[in-house]
Amino acid sequence: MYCEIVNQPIDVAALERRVRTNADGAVLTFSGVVRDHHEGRDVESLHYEAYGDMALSKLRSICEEVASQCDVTDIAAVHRVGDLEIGDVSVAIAVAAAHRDAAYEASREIIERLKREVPIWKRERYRDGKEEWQEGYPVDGGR
Amino acid sequence: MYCEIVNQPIDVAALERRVRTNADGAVLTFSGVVRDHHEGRDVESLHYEAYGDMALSKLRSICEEVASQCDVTDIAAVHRVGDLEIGDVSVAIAVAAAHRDAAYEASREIIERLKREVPIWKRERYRDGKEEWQEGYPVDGGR
Amino acid sequence: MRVTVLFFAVFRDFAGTDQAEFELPDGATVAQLIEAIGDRLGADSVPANVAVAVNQEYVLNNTTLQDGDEVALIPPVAGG
Amino acid sequence: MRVTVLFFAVFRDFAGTDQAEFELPDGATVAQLIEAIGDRLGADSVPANVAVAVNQEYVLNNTTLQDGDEVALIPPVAGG
Repeated sequence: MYCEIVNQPIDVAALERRVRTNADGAVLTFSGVVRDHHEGRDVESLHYEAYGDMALSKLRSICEEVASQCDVTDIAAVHRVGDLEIGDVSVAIAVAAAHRDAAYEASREIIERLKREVPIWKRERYRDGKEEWQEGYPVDGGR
Repeated sequence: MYCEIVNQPIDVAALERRVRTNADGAVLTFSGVVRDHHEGRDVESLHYEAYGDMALSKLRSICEEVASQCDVTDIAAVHRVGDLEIGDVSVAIAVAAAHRDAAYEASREIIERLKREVPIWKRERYRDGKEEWQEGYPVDGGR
Repeated sequence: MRVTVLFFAVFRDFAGTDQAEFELPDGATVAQLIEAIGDRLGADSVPANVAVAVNQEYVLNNTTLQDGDEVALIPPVAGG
Repeated sequence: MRVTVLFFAVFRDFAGTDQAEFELPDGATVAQLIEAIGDRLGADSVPANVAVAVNQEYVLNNTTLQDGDEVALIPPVAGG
């Protein structure tokens, strides 16, 4: 298991190599990529901010829980923070499993939980010069 | 759209780069990898055989149909044939989409249909020296 | 009319060849061809779970064949 | 007792600071801290959809705080 919050480009192929073993029949890699549009507005760049230590421990606990629920052999999950350009990978999740069912299930569960639980925020800079914190998911079990 | 049947190693990262555009928020890459075991037997290597032209046209029509059903921007799908070793990638599918729902849905649909419709066969060589054609999925709409 | 039949994978092992020519009456169907294959190469060469492709498209048993068709016997597939 | 409160993202904009110290009576809960934050920094600094983490774990409103706790106000998250 490998989880990290980084402020450098993510090497997706390296993550894939990291999880793959000879016992795996399926490797699934999800990359979240900075899009040039969001809800009809032209996006120029993004800034991601994390509550660093908590973001990492939360990401790790999500991956551990998913690994215990799904029949996977390994997981690597990395989220990038700081300033990102269009086309940059903001998050990558690589899952290896003997069978593809488990790989798809685990990959999907990790990205869904990451988006709802990991304390990371996104500030969008639009082509018209404005900036805004993107509306996110209120965390359950809070106030 | 890029579909190919090849007899050389598949470069998964290249497929991913091929499909990704600035309009995509999600890129999903599935790799099928030769496993060292199958139904309790130790596998040493594999041989894949294809009905070449038909395999390619069937793969392409599956990808086109899935692209028309799911909201994806691009798909690349490659199957390797010939002799493969443990750990080799036998099939890779890269899907790019604005949103992750469509990427997961399309990726899954393509691999499921590929396994049930594309005329490719697998001969397993076991560590005990025996060889066998792996039992596959009878194609619907046949006899 | 004359059609070419292709055998793949385990079917090639059953048939002992990867290709054979068959002479059929005009208007013959896939089902009739299958029978002719069984007669010449043995019933094992056309198991119940065979699918058939004509000119690289899957077809049903009642499809009528044309002179020069490429007919493939497709064993259960195992790609991926 | 004394706790440190961290403000992130849009909450930092609301509060005008990324960190503040609060003095609370022993046995104070998260709910009481939230009230104290609102009193000092304005109700906008603690919107209804805030989640709270104490020492980097999400907690409920009725959680009792300890001296030295690191309390983070967590706006709706938007990773991925």
